[in-house]
This record gives sequence, structure tokens and C-alpha cells, in this order.
Amino acid sequence: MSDLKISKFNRHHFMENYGMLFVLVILFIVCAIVSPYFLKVENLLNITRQVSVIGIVSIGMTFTILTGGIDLSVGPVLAFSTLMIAGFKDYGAIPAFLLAMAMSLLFGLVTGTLITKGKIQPFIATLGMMTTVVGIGLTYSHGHPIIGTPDGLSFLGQGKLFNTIPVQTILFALTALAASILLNRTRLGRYIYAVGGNEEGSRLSGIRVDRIKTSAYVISSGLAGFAGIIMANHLNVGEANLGSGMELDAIASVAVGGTSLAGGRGGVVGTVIGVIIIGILNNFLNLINVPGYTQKIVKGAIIIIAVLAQSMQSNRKK
Amino acid sequence: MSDLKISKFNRHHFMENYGMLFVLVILFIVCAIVSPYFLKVENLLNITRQVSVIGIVSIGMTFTILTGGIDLSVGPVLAFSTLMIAGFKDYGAIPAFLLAMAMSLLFGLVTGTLITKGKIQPFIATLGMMTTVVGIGLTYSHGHPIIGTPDGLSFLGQGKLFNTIPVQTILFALTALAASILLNRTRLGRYIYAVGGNEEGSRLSGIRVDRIKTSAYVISSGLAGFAGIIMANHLNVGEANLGSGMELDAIASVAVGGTSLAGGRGGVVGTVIGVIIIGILNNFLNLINVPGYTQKIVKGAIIIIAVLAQSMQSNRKK
Amino acid sequence: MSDQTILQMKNIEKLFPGVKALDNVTFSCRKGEVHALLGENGAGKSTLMKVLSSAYQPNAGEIWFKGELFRHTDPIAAQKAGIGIIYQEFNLVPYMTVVENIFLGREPLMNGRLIDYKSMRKEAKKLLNGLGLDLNVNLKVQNLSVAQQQMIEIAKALSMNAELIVMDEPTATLTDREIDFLFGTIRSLKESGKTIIYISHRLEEIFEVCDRVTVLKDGKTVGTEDVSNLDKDKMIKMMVGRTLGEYYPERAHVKRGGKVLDVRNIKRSGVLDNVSFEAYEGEILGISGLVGAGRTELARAVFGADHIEDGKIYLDGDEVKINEPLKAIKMNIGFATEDRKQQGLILGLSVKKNISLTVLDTILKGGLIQPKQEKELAERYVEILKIATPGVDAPVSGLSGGNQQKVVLAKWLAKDCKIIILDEPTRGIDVGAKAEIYNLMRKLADQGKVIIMISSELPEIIGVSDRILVMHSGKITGEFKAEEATEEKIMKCATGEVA
Amino acid sequence: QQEGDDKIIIGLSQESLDHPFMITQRDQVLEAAEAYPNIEVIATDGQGSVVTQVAGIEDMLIKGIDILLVQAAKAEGLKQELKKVHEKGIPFMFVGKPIMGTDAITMVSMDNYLIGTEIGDYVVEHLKTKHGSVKGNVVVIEGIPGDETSVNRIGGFHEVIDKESGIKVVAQQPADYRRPQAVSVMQNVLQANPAGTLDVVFAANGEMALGAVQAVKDAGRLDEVIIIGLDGQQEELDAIAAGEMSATWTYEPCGTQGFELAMKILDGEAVDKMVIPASRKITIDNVAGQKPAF
Ligand SMILES: Nc1ncnc2c1ncn2[C@@H]1O[C@H](COP(=O)(O)OP(=O)(O)OP(=O)(O)O)[C@@H](O)[C@H]1O
Ligand SMILES: Nc1ncnc2c1ncn2[C@@H]1O[C@H](COP(=O)(O)OP(=O)(O)OP(=O)(O)O)[C@@H](O)[C@H]1O
Ligand SMILES: [Mg+2]
Ligand SMILES: [Mg+2]
Repeated sequence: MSDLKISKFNRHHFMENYGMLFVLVILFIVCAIVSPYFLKVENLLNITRQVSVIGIVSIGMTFTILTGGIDLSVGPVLAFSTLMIAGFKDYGAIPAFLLAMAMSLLFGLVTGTLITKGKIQPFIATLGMMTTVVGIGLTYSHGHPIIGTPDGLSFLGQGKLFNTIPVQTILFALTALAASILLNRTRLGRYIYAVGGNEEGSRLSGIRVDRIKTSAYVISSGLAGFAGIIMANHLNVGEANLGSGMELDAIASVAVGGTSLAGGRGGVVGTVIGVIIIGILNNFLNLINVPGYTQKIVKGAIIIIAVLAQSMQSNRKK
Repeated sequence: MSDLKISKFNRHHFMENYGMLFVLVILFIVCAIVSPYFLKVENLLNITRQVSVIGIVSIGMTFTILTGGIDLSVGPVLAFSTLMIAGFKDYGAIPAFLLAMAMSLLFGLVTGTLITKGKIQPFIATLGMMTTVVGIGLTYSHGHPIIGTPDGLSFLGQGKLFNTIPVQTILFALTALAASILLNRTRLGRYIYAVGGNEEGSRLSGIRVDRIKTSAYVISSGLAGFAGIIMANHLNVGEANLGSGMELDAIASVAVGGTSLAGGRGGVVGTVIGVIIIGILNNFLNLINVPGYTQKIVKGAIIIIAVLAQSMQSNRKK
Repeated sequence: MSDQTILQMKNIEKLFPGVKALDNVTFSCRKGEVHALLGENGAGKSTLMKVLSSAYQPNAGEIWFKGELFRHTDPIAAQKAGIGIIYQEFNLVPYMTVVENIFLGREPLMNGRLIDYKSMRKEAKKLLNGLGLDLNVNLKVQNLSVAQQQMIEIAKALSMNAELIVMDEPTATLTDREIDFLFGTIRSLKESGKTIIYISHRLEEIFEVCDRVTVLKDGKTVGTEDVSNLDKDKMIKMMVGRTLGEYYPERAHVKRGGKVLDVRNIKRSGVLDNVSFEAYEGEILGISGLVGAGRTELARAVFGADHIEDGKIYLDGDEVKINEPLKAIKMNIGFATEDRKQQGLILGLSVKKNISLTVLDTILKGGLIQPKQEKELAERYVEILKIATPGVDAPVSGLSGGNQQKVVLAKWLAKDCKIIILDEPTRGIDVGAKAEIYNLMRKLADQGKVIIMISSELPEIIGVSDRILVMHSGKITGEFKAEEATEEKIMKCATGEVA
Repeated sequence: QQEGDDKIIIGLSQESLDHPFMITQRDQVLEAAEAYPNIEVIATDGQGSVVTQVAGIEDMLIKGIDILLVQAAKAEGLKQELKKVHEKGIPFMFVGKPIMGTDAITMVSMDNYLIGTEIGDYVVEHLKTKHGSVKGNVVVIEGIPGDETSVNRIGGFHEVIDKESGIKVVAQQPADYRRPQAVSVMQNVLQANPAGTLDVVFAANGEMALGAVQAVKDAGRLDEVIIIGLDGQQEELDAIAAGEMSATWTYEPCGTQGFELAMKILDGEAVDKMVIPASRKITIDNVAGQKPAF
């Protein structure tokens, strides 16, 4: 009987982690059958490129959501980072890069501090930051786009390894790998899960809850800033409104990837799958020329259906 | 000692409910001093009119937030309601009104069902609904505004009582009153608090949690739809995007009004105060002609400061 | 007492993923009796009661109540049918008032629409007075102590006027005075013809109030007996399948060592009033007292979980500032909280990850957690404490209350603390496990550790401790050597009769 | 595929589809294409984000298009992608919103800045007639702060009126292109500027102009100020006919012209580098019989 218990348990464990992978595979097969263009290598590489920026932002979002929070300010932080890269291009690649990262991390620190020391709910703190950072960006740029990026950074946005694999894709993969190790194999990662699961319990276990939560926001902002650097170099421009709407896309990806918005459960692998599902869907709807309004309906429905499927699955155990 | 405890308790209770009223009064005084136009009766009446639509939406939002949920779909539902009013104007005032309300309530029912039966987290369910409903609205209207509203309804948006008090203001006040009675004096209202405070405990106390939660989303959607009817009659138009961004404004108002996003604590009085604070702020920024970029910074900062002030206050008790 | 059967649960089966919590359980009650339901942790008692109240739907079986087949729908149907239940876990709404909580789901209405607060308050006051509780009914529940909350739960169940009342470990958080009131209430309920199902791990209580006993083991019914035919040993044998030898471990052979912890005049307004005490190497220091005496607050203050306004703490003679739990843990102080779900465990994480949480630094290599070492660590403690779990990767939320408590203990054992504070370490734990935990505490003390045990069970305090402190309203009002302590003496200090 | 080589695919990449302007543009292109059985139009919707728009273009390239029509969103951000399109040898052109400095074969678009200056001239003229000399108080309602369209429309306007020392901009406030916001902003501005002190309201789009009309009408101050919009949507025309709005300039979606130019390019004909259709200035004098821009 004991054996039975364990095998059942593991199956459940498996489904929790890989259920969405199954959805992804199905979606992949359907797309491949319906559209002759879908399986072209170039198209598949394109998809990985297209999801890279939002993917990196979503990985950052995963951290804050795992702590039981949320980060609505990722879009503006990303946009601000593009402004820094474009605005300081004349100072050279490395200074511009460092400045963009430093500002992003700083925004994350402010957000984290508001949440932990100021005891403001993450939704509200980051909502406030969202508006504020857009305002700062607009003030800095006088509302105009800033054209051009530093020499020597453009490979981040435009480069291709062996002339085929986009550098963006590689950066996304590396970010996912690093985040996954961080979450699963380090203390910080474990503590992020613990804090998201039970804050008071974590505190009484000797975890500096405030520091862990702040770290999550710093990571989230930092990755948004990094994504902004990539985007600026891809588009060759910095603009204060570039990231608008990105927070909801990122949150949707994280949720579709099976991370619970209540915190404490989920992970980066899920988020990557969620991002790719949404990316494939966008690509597919374009390939089969579905009109814009309908795309909205389909996307809204898909988010609901994907999450519904997960919840059905985890309810079967009851 | 027992007496001491009670008096302490009451002071805290008072601050919890009226702390934001204090902020409102301060803001009011500052505005009155800085701008000579602020205190004009007409201006004050204008403010009450301007906040009516977002106020009614925020009251609805209060219900979902009290259950521990959130409703991101209020903007699209409101917009869809304007489309119904404008699109069915030829069928007469009452049919158009009923249809707009019926569709809104239906959306709420779908959302509530997804959340309760589908066990989807409210953020995600309503995020999906948000996109879907905009898509449906755009499809219905082919993306164009529909001009005109039914004869006989325009007083809802444009009428004035005794030629001074806007009907919108009165509708807002009545909605607040009704919501307050509903929340504080009826079983449904108390159950909304109970479910938000302890869902499992409520269920075991015999509360039909699913039904209560669904009711909250139906109320939220219904009030968004009602607000949409008012707006359509005010602007004489229906449009699929009229409500965009409204969800965040409403959530900010609810939070500034002291309702906890974690559910179970807060109320309509706070929300009304929150709405008015933000309304006065908008009015004031216009009156003293603060430039657009700066407005964003100020608004973001004010949300943070207001909520920070609350959290400071409630932390003092610890 | 009539022989009329009021409740019959037949062939009940309940499956959870990987666990058959109830396996063909049959259980019946007579009208007007107090029927004890006993069993080890995880035997399925709470689950059976949740099936009865329709909080869970059984996978098989039927329930007959008052001669009718009872259709399982939802808790409200059970309530309406006349089944009231006090659940093992708290089910109050923290932000609502006492009166609202008592009548939650059954508020009286005026004119059929609005809630009638006035009569609700009147009724609530009456109920609470009947339980010996003098409390402002407009207080929010979150401001009450755990014990007060338990009393509210009891009041709530009583207010339902149910014919059958289930009490799932109602006394676990209570001290003797409240327990006396509760037993008085139980007896008068019984006199008025109500039936009560009573679950407790405190066997003395069974003899005091119960008529019959049904024992569950591993989700199966062992049997039903009249209490008059049983003694404690027989009862234990039914529960664990064997007799237990000495329940409490032998006292220390080792003489206590030097002073390790010295707490001087710590103060926290409203809860701690100039408390001083010390603790020595190799001793088990018991802290007894009535509900709300401030024992938990004292432990939290020493552990750095709450801010203290005044006073000093010395460790091995040096003054230390402990302003957060991490500091305490670094100084080798561990604290197993009384409320395991809210404070002791991360319910969403696995058994393994809960155990390793305080000792991650010992299984790091190059900054990375070593999965193999982590697993071994967890498995070691699962074995030492005999934690019943499908595996160390199973979520801790699926474990029974007692096994969850063992995981909390495992966490602090893994940390190898010098001072371990245990707040109600055996609350809700079955006799077998209790004896194991006592033995473990003794073993740790013999190894030279300092064990501080807060407990509301007088026999336990007297049976296990080497030295006993008694608290009353934020002050220490008595200190006894184990040999001198009696229940009477302790109670006198606990009620503040002697200072 | 079996249609063979004579099948021509035209790609239309739009920044978004949630505005009548874009929708009309798309409809114009689709409608014009109906006359040609061998032409297929695929359209992608950037949903307001340049990233999505870029992805849409990539997806169309995968399917293989013969020419690309672009309505640019966050204009500068598209440049890089368009360079790639050019490198692939696929001709592209702009409809509706140009970007300078690309390899576009042509662009057919209204010029926001230019229209802004025309409106400025109109305002100067109006104030001169009203007060005898060029003086007066002007209110400007912006779109989304920082949005390029709004910045250009208002920039052109400022270029003209800033030269006139008698003209004072008493309020310049954002209303995010939205009508409800514009009503509130205008009401508040009316409060800060008592009756008799305002002369002109210029809103950076039609929706906001209509919101301003609503607020001014509610305040009973229609006699005092003239309201000017920029878009030329149906309701603006109605408002002008009703005497509530003074003027509007049409902002044509250029879908039809765009399609015609695309056909010429595909036929190998030479086309102008830049085509700027005239904006129709609509006032009470010519409103009768005018078609809305979208
Ligand atoms: N919600 C649940 N999900 C999964 N397993 C559960 C759940 N609730 C109970 N169980 C399992 O069912 C079994 C019986 O648990 P139950 O809580 O009924 O025991 P109990 O006799 O009340 O124990 P205790 O004395 O510790 O309270 C245990 O093995 C437990 O792990
Ligand atoms: N969160 C709280 N807010 C306000 N007062 C509290 C709170 N928690 C406890 N108290 C009060 O502090 C005092 C001490 O409570 P504490 O829980 O420490 O008692 P205890 O002796 O540990 O009792 P037990 O653990 O048996 O409930 C009581 O008067 C209690 O009402
Ligand atoms: Mg139990
Ligand atoms: Mg305690």
C-alpha cells in the first residue's frame, strides 16, 4: 500500500509540473497541421525570438508572484531602461548598460521597500510605481522617442549565433536557466517559496522576510530592465511608453504556466511554457490570418481555458 | 483594565474607518488655499459629477475585493453596456436599459462561475474576461462608436435636480447608500465579508461560498453596466473602448479608501472617500494646470502616499 | 438514557490522493449519550466528522440520521438537519466580531430583510456567560487569544441548538477552568437530550464525561465499548494495538548543569509584566498557566518574534539583543509554535523542505542546495519521529494534525538548538506519539539541551518537567520543583490566588 | 499552393485595431482588393504594442508577401524590422503614419504637424476677427502624454501660435484621447477660467473635442469659445453642423490611396516618394455633404 501511495503521489506531482507541457505539445501539433508555414525553421526561430523579451519579463514576474505579490511596474521599468540605453548611447556601451541596469534595480529596491517597510500591498505599491515611472520617463524624454543605441550593444537585440539562432533567444534561455537554478537550488530561491507559502511561518523559521521579498522585486525590476536593454537594441530606440500593457501579458503567461497567484507554488519552467504557449498562439493567429477582434476573443478565451484545464486537473485529486 | 482595552479598541476602530476622511479633509483644505476656483459651488458639484461613473464602478469593485477577489473586467463591461444602450436605442429606453443591464449581469455571472466552479483565480479569470469582452464589443460595433442614446434616458447622464445637482451625483450617492446597507445590514453583505475573511470557515458555517462570490461579481459587473448606461447617456455615444484603464483607477480608489486587497476588511464608505480623493486630485491638477507628465508622477505618488499613511496608522497599534 | 439510535454511519469510505482516510467505517450513536471517538493521529476521526457534516463527500457509504437516510449536500443541510460541529481547525472569520461569528450563517433578520443585531448581541452574551466567558461581543475575533477563540467556536456550535453536537478536540487549547465550564455545559446538554460526539487525546477527559467510546485505527473501526468497561490501559490498547509501559519518561539522571538562559524583567505592555526566569542545561522547564496568562507571549519575546519594551536577556552569562527570530536561531534557540498551520509550517511545501528550512546552510555546496543530502536529512527525521507520510516529497498539508506537529519538531531537532522552546508540543497528538515526544524531550535534555515546554495540560506539566513556572496575567506567580508540584498548588498560582 | 504564381499577397501591418481610424483603413484596403480576384490581403494587428507589430510582420514574412503596407505605431521602433524586410527584397510602404529615414518606396499619410500649423493659422485668424488684434486665451487638450501623434499635432499648433505674443495658452492638459476624460478635464479648466476669459479650445483628436463640447455646453459657455478638433469623425461633423464645434481637420486613413499605390508598385510603375493627401478643413460653411474621414 505504501508503494501505491508513492506512485500515485508522483503522478500527481508530474501532472502539476508537466500538465501545461502537454497543452503546449497539443497546441504545437494543431498549429503544425493547420498551417503549412508553422513548422518552418525560420518561423520557429522567430517565435523564440518574439517571446524572448516578454519571456524575460515573465521570469522576473514569477519571482514576485511566488512570494505572493505581483509587479505591475515591469512595463514602465522596461521602458525606462530603453530610455537610458538610448539616452546615454554617447557614453559608450558599458556605461549605458550599467546605468540602465542600475536604474532598474533601483526602481525594484524602491518598490520592495514600499512593500516591506511601508507595508503597502504589492498590487497597490506597484500600481503607484507604474504610473510614477512612466511619468519620470516622459519627463526625462520630453515625451519623444530617443533614437539610436550605443555602438557595440546591438548584438543583444539583433545578433544571431551561427547566423541562425537569435541572441535574444539565447539570452532568454540563459535567463530561464539561471532563474531555475536560483529558485530550486539556492537559499534565496527556497526562501522565496517559503515566504510565499507562509510569511509568518517563514519569519519564525529565521527567514528575513523583508529582505527576501525585496529581492524578488529587485530581480523582477532587474529582469525588466534587462529585457528593456534587449528591446532598445532590437528596435534601436528608447521610449517611455514602450512597455505598456506588458505587465498583464507577463502575469497571464505566469498564470498559464501554472504558478499560483497566491504565492508559494509554481516555477520558471511553467512560466517558460506559458510564454511559449502564448507566443505560439499569437504566431498561429497571424499565420492563419484571424482578424484582430477575433484574436482578442480567442486570446482571452485561451487564457481562461488554459488555467481552467489546470484547475480541473488539480481538482481531480479531491 | 477591561475598560482600558475597550477605549483603546474604539479609538483604533475610529481611525480605521475615518483615517482616510482625515486625509480627504487635509487635501480639501490645501486645494482650497492654493486654488481660488476650487471652493466654488459649481466646481464642487462638478467634482461630484466627474467621480460618479468611476465611483459606481469602484463600489462594485469593493464587493469583489471584499471577497478577496478582484475584477479587471469592469472597463470592458462598462463599455459593452454603452454599446448596448446606443446600439438598441431604437427599441426604446426601457428595452435598451434592460438589455444593457442584462448583458452586464450575464458577464458577471460568467466571471463568477469561472471563478467559483472553474476555480480560476479572480485576477486571471477577469483578465481573460477583460480581453474577451473588449473583443466581443469591437466585433459587435465593428470598432466604430455608435452615436446616440434612447430618448428618455438622457436625464441619467445629463439631468440636474433643481437645475443644480447632477442626476449622476444622486445616482452615485444612492448606489453608495444601497451598497452600504447591503454590506452592513444584510446576510449577503455580511457573508461577503465572511468569505473574504475566512473562506473555509464560512463554508463550514453553512455559507454557500460559491453563491456569495458569484453574487459579488454579478454586483460588480452590474454596477459597471449601470455606470456604462450613465456614461453613454452623458456622452451620447457607445464605444467598445470607453472603459479602458478604468479597472486600475477603480482598484486604486478602493485601496486608497482603505479596503484591504486581501479581502474581508474595508467598506463602501472608504471607497467613496477614496474616489473623492482621487477626483479632487484630478480636478486640482487641472485647475492649477500641472503638465501631463508631472500629473502622472503626482498621481502615482499620491496613491502610494495615501496607502502608506494608512499602513503607518494601522501599524502604530502594534 | 434511551437506547434509541440517532445516528448511524454505515460503510463509510473516503479517499484522498494516495490515502484511504476512511475504510469501511461504521459508527453509531444513541440519543442523549456522550460518545467519544478515539484514535491515533491520522486515524480518520476528523475526516469522519467532516463526512458527517457534509464538509466532505464520502466515496461510499450511507448516513442515517434520526431514522432517515441523510443526503449529503453541503454543511448547511447538515446544520438544518440538526448537526452542529466544532471543527478541529479554527473556522472563525478574524475580521468579524464575536457576535457575528457566533451567528454566522444563521443571522436573525428583522422584517425578514435586515440583520437584527440587537437580539443577536443579547443572545450571544447569554451564551458566553453560560460558558463562563465575560467578553465584549463587539470585539473582532482577531484580537482574541487562541483559547478565547476556541470558546467562541463552542458558543457557535451551541447556538445552533443542534440535536447532535460534534466536538473535535475542543479542549486542546483550553486550560482546566474553561474545561470545567465546558464539561458542565456538556452535562447539561446531555440532560436536555442532546447527543454529543467527543474527540480528544486526553484520556482522563473521556472518563469524566463520556458514556461510550468508539476507536478508529488506520481509517477502520476497531470497536465500540462502554466507558465503564474500560480503563486507561485498555483504551490505549484499542488505539495503538498494544499497551504502553510508563507514559512519562523517567526523570533526569543527569544533574542539571549551569545556567544557560537568564531573562530579566522583560516587559511588553498589556501582556508581559516584568518577567524574570532562568533555565539550566539539561533540564526540562515547564511553563503552566491559564489561558491568556502570557506564556506564548513570553516565548515569542525570548525568541525575538515580538518587540519587547524593556528588560534584558543573558545567554551563558552574556547579554544578548534578540530583536528578530533569525538572531535567536543563530544563538541556537528554537521555537516550535502552538499554532502549526499559521506559524509552524509552510503548508504548500513538502515535508522535506519544511524540515530543511532552518538548516539549509548545512546542505549547501558552492551555494547550491544538495538534493541528496536534503533528502537524507529529511528521511532521517521522518524515521526518528515516526512521521506518517507517503514520502518526504509529499506536501505537508496532507498530513494529519499530529504528524504535522512532528514535522515542526523535526525542523528544530534538525537545527540542533541548545535551547528549544516548545509551545503546546503535544496539542492534538495521540498518546503513542505523546510518549515518543516526551522521551525525545528527555533525551535532548540529557544531552545537555535546555527544553522549555509550555503546556496547558497539568498532568503533562507535572509528569515531564524538572521544574515548573506558573504564569498569571503576564507575571510569574509560582515556581516549583517537580517533586513538590501538585495540580492544586499550580492552579492556585495560575488563578492568581497566591502571588 | 495550387493557385500558382499569379496569386499576389499584400500584407497590412497596423499598430492596433481598436480605433475607427485603423478599422476604416483596413476596410478600405480590403474593399479595394475585392476588385482583384488574384489578390489576397493579410492583416495583422499590433494591439498597441510595437513588439506585437514586429512579430506580426515577421509572421507575414514567413507566409510570404509581395508587398507590405505599414501603419506605424511607436514609429521608431519599427525601423529595425523594416530594414530586415528591405533586406529580404520585399517592397514596403507606409500608410497613415510615416517614418523618416527608411527604405520605404513611398508613404501615403496625413501630416500631423502640418495640420497642427493649419489649425494654428485658423486660430490666429479667428482671434484677429474676434478681438480686432491677435490676442486671446487658448486651451489645449493633449492625448496620451508623450504619444507621438499628440506631440506632433500640438507641436505644429504651437509653432504658429507661439509666435503671437497676444495668445496665451491658459491650460494644456492631457485627456488620453478619451472622451470621458476630456469632459472632466474641460470642466475643470472651465472652473479655473471664469466665463468670458476663454476663446479657443483645441483638442488633439475628435473624441476629446467632442468631450470638450459636452463640457462647454453643460457650462452654457458655447458662445464664448470655439472648439476645434482634428480627425473628422461623423459626430464632429454633426457638431459642426449644429454650431457647437467650429472646425475640424480630417485625418484620412489613406487605405484606398495606399492600395492604389501598392498596385502601381507591383506593376513596376514609378511612384512619388511621399504622398500627402490634403486634409479637409471642415467648418459650418462646407460641412453639408462631407463624408467623415472614418
Ligand atoms: N484534505 C486532505 N487531503 C489529503 N489527505 C487528508 C486530508 N485530510 C485528511 N487527510 C488524511 O486522512 C487521514 C485521516 O486524517 P484525520 O485528520 O481525519 O485524522 P485524525 O484522526 O483527526 O487525526 P488527529 O488526531 O491528528 O487530528 C490522514 O492520513 C490524513 O493525512
Ligand atoms: N493578537 C493579539 N491582539 C491583542 N491581544 C492579544 C493578541 N494575542 C494575544 N493577546 C492577549 O495577550 C494575552 C496573552 O495571550 P497568550 O496567547 O500569550 O496567552 P497564553 O498564556 O499563551 O495562553 P494560550 O496559549 O493558552 O492561549 C491575552 O490577554 C490575550 O488576550
Ligand atoms: Mg483530527
Ligand atoms: Mg499560548
